[in-house]
Amino acid sequence: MSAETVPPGPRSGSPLSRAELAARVAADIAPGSYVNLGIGLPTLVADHLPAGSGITLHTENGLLGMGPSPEADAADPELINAGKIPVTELPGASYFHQADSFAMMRGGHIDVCVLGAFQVSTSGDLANWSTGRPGAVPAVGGAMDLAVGARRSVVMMTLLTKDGQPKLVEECTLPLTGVGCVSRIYSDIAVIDVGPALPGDGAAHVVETYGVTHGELEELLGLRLA
Amino acid sequence: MSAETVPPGPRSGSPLSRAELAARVAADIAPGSYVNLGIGLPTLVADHLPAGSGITLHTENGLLGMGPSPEADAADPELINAGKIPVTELPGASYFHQADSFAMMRGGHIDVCVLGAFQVSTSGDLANWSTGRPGAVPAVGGAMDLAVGARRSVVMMTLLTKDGQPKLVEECTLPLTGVGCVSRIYSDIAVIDVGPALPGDGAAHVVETYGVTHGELEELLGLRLA
Amino acid sequence: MTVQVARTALEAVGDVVDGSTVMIGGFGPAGQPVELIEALLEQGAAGLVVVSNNAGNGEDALARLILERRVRKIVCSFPRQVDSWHFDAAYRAGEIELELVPQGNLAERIRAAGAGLGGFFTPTGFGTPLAEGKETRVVDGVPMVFEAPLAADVALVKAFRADGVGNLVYRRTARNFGPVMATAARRTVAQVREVVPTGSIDPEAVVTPGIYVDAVVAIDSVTTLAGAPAGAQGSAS
Amino acid sequence: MTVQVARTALEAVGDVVDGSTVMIGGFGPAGQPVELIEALLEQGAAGLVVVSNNAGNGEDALARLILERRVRKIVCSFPRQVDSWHFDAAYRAGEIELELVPQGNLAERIRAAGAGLGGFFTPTGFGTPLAEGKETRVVDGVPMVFEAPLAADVALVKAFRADGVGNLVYRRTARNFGPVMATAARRTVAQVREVVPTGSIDPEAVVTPGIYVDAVVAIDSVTTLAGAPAGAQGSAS
Repeated sequence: MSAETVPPGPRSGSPLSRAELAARVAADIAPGSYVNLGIGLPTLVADHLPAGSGITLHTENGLLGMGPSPEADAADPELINAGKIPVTELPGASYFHQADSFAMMRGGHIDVCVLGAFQVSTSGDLANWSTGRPGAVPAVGGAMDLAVGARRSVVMMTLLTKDGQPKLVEECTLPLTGVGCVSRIYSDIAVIDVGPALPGDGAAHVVETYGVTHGELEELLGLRLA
Repeated sequence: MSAETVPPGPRSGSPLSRAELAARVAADIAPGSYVNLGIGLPTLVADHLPAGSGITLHTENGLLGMGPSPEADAADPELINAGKIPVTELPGASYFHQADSFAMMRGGHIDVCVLGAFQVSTSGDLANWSTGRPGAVPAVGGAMDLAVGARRSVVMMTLLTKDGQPKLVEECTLPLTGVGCVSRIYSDIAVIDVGPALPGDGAAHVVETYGVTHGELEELLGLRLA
Repeated sequence: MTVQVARTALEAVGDVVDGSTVMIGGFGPAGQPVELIEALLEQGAAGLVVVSNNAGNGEDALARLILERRVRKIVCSFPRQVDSWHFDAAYRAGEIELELVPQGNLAERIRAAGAGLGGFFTPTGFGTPLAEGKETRVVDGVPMVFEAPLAADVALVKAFRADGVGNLVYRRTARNFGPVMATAARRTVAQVREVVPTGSIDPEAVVTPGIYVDAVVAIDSVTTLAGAPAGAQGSAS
Repeated sequence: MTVQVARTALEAVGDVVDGSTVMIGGFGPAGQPVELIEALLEQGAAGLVVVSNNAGNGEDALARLILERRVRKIVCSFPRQVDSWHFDAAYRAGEIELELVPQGNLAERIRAAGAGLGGFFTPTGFGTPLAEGKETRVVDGVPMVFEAPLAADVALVKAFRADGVGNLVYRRTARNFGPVMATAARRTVAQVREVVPTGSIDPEAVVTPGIYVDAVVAIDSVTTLAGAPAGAQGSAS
């Protein structure tokens, strides 16, 4: 992977499909990593981790060494992931209770956590648990623990909402999940570095674009990008 | 056991031997209790717990369901008690690590803890870890956790030092192990209730005496006793 | 004290009084002590404070406890689910109070209560609406929030196997909240698939030592404790 | 990351640099990683801060590390023992600094570091000389002391068995500090009696998940990892 800035001029390729995006995220995960994949879109990453990479999946409901979904007739209601979907255990797996599982996350032992998001700010703030709509029933689960716990938390999302609103923003308007916790966004049209570790003036840094130019990206987001 | 005050007049019996004292402590432990016996004198209590009482011994180095010392040739250096003496495991035993073991103690799950002491105050303060001598190498181990952790902490000791100084005092002069944590003292010459739960004016309350009168006890200790 | 090996879930649940705080294990259906909650439904206690990761699914026992308005307040990390309609309705009607706690803070607060600790500082939730009004401090450069211990009167958990002194082992991801909840309640009740003779669980593999367990009941399974008739069934259903 | 299956204790201990904080498991001799400490002796690092329940017995490896003045400071609950003469001499000569910590606070501070917590309030030690100068508060009527997390650069622990991904199980009361220390160090090294093929430790019975372990070495025992020659020995002695 190249960390170089895409030049503002020529567009590169076309927007990534969900599968291509998942493969793009997977390509950045180092062999031997311990990884937690958030529910929803991030779970697709599991299908793109290369065999023999020694990557181990953690699910916060209490399993390290999670394997793929079983055949339907082999599903075990007591062997599920954080999305409550049946999974399997791989050789070398271990089970633990919730306090131990979240200690593992919060203590910085998980190398990479891939999360979905409603909004991410250029300073790495994350909003992914509440739409902020009045009357909505709130629920948070492990989102806040995941956001601040892993050594590296990255977000995987479409860069715009269905009605074209940017999800990468100067400042989040939705209720926060965590402050300054996201370091990179993987999206359908660009990979962008964000967060407190950015060099220079703190402008988000475009790593790659897909089907848009740097200038078009700035216009779509209404942000100056480095 | 009677909780009535011994009348100041007639003496009752003679001082207890170490074995009699251990039996006296054991007689007050309810069937089914979880018990931690401190190192030294309190370990003798184990020999006097009635068979079939369902009393379970905890040792803070990580075992619940501790049994008696093994035959010498069956000693296992990896199966020891807090005094680092080989012990055995009984059916129904469980092992756990130090954080879990001390959580068990601190969380009030141990019913009774029997401790040795250098000094106990009438308000239940305990001093049992440091002689306070200048130049002495300090060591505390689990003493402070045991003192405050159990539902009921009692002390087992001779009531006077070898040179005749009282160990039950108005206020401890040695470095404290815990504040207001001891509720009863079992000694060679008297059983005495102490601590913040005492009724009335807070005078220590004599439960039984052995070979001394109530008046003699007050004189030996230099304290007014109820 | 000695563990009670109950013959029915109702007997195991015992005298839960109105207004009790009840911890209920489980992450979704995995580890949910369904028969114990059903016994609680039957038993009648109301005005309960429930501590549980979720707030019921579909028509399950916890959802019915909420439907019957027996739960005054729920302390929970993830109440809203596609099928949490009974909770949703009660919440929107203002008939149930919700204390929303991040899942890791929920587990750690329960552990703190069981471990006799007075609370802890955690980075989780700092700067979010769930930390509003809470004490904060920076520890080694990381901003943290103070979280208080969370104890209960009763814990209802589901384990896989118990022995005669209450030692528990769990099964797969059904372990989840059971082990911490068992430590944090004045009375802990475990429903299990089987009760085996004391001495037949490996002491190295015990997850919940019997000291934390007050009653066990085998649900739809065989109790093989010495003295108990083979095939003895304990079930609320 | 992937666990290193080392052939010798010296290789497993790796590049411990001068001034490192080193956690050493064990309660007395039970669980003491003797061969790893011997490798540390051979390896040469000095100016160490050692975190350990005891401060060496007789002429054991930890005692010799102190005798050689390689330990600048020890964080410890019970340094003074009948045969802790090397520590006693160093301490009386003012050549080793001692931070005395009640045993339960030691274990919990280590756990807090491994769990990413910023410290906790505990009743243990309140009102005693070991709490002097520390922050206090009353929680639910109980006076408490604030204790900070305690982390390390390296943890040396002794377990019973490891598999190829570093999962550990312990043996009896030798478990003691190993599981918490393994979580609190940037590098954790475990000496074990045997390394078994991945998949042969029951996932329900794993005590230390491999995520916490960076290197394992079988001491005076057989490594049966697929690919390793049967009878391969790893030992510092």
